[in-house]
Amino acid sequence: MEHKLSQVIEAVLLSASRPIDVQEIERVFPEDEKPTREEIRQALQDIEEQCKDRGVELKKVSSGYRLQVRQTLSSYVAKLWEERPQRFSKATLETLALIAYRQPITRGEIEEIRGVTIGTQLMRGLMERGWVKIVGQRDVPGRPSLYSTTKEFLDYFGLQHLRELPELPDLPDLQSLDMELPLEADNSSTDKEEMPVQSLN
Amino acid sequence: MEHKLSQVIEAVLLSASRPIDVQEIERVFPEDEKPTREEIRQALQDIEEQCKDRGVELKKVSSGYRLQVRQTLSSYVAKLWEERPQRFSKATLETLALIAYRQPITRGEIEEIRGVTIGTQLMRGLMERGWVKIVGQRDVPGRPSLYSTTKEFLDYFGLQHLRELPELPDLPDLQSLDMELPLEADNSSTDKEEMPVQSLN
Amino acid sequence: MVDTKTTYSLKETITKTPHQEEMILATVQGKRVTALPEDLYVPPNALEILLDTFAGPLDFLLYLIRKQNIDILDINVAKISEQYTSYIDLMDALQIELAGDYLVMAAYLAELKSKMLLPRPEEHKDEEDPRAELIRRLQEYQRFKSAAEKIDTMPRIDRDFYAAQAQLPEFALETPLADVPLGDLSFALAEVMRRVEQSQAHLISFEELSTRERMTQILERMRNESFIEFTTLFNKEEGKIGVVVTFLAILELLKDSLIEIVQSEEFGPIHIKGIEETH
Repeated sequence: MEHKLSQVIEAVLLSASRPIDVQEIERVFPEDEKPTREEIRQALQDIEEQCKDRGVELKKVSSGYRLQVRQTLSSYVAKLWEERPQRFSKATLETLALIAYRQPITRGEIEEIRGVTIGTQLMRGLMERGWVKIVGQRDVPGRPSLYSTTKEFLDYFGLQHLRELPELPDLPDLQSLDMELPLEADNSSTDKEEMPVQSLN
Repeated sequence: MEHKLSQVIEAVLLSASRPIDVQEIERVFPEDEKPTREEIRQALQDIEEQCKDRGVELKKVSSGYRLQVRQTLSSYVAKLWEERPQRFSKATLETLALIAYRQPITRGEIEEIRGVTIGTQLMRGLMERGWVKIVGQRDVPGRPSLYSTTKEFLDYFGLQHLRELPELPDLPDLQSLDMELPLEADNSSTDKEEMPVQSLN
Repeated sequence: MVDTKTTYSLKETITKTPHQEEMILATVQGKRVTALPEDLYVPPNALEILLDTFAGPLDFLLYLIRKQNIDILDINVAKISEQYTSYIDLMDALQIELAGDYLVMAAYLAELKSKMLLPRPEEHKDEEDPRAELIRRLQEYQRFKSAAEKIDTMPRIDRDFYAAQAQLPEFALETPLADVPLGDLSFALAEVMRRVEQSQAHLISFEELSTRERMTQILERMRNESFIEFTTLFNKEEGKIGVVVTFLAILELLKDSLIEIVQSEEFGPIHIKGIEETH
């Protein structure tokens, strides 16, 4: 193997948005270079050691390992979010709405309905805000995460239950709303021109 | 300061869902412990150095610095990645190319070169992704919007400047017309005109 | 020459209609077309694919030119125009819906062709070759087509490289983030649903939302307890409706393969558990 085991594991941990367990780490390696569980555990220990001097630390939680920003650094991180009161884009709102009304739902399913791909950043933004969380993984290849809304989401909107969300208006009424949307001005467009989520299956 | 500067910066970079620039790093520090820009740059260099042995690397992109998984480790990470890689239609890519190389440009100008009407959905998709924005209106009748690419567009491709984009090919000369056959690599000597379907996937 | 095999199978497809020796495929310029033009015989679905494959008429023209293996500057407008038009007619005959852009190009080519056919008066001999504009357009388009292809192969995030992110520490925000009125949220969804054609489920009822909420609650609980006794999922205080909602939620989760229901012995307690990963 051209890379050190600990490098691969660090890469895996820092690219996943959830805790990763030893079996999952094992699976990222092709057959002919699979490390033993013992080697993986050793590499995890090495990472823990290396982190001593860094801004993150290795944490073991119930569903696996994750690299986490040191709690003692939280005040700096918080500043980063304070500085930028982010307004939610239309894309974010639509995604949030789909999660609220269709939970639990995978990113792929959201993309399918919206017909537009969703950036990782968008999902992360919703999670950072505490409105959306991962509640599980769908048992299909790739094990996509299932997203749901949180209590904080309901709190924010002053709701006790999801069923208190407004019922969706009927379709006909919505046609008339087109006029108000500046981007909707041109309805002559063909659907072909949308940035398609190409079906890969 | 109880933490090393490089620790704080690493924490900030790993907790943001976007690239972070030097000014933003500066701002996360309270007044009484603000480092100088020079110190921040030095710390960034330290981080870059430390990363040599790690699974991530520091990249400077258009809107700031980003820690990203070493590209040589992508194959491992891809196995874990739950999302389908995004694919873009020819229409989207051509439109994007025109905006990137000819900005600021109007929709009409894009349509003229592409020979195709551009759907609202396509432009909306590009803007929603944050890759394209309206930067003004051309001062002609109808005042059409002028589109340009954004920093996020460059970030997405890991670039710092527009000039890092591949060079726009010259007007093709006769012999070297590189017309990639969309349907198949046609090596047959016959002049048959039928459109091969078999090779389409 | 035409590949006879292809032609044969094509004919089969087209003339499937019984008792019809010669099917009229199309009426082109007053002439009834009963056989497809030999030099462009294409399986019908290839034409549908064609429209998805090419980014537009210029892309398609470039393809035709390349097929002829000729120089773009040496383009025979009459020939290319005829070929292009034949395709268009064919698609029309096969009732393949064609984008207007392709028709506009057909008209443009026809105009060009007629200009080429007309003898140019002596005094206009110095004028530009009528083909020049088309060639320029094709060349210009070709540049950006190549650029688009290059952009497509450029390394990009989430495909060729990945941003590194760590779990956030806990922190309280002092300044609240931007406000989102509830109306915006439902408006946003309504907007999505409007875009989803043929979606019968655009009206989401309160009952459905209760069930979905309960599904989320069960999934959450299963993050901590991987094995839950069935009866503990129900809460008497919620009354009959609560029981029904919980039961529906369990059925939904089961349907989505998100949980399993297990019973270790006959008449023994029923448990639900998360789907185990298969290693």
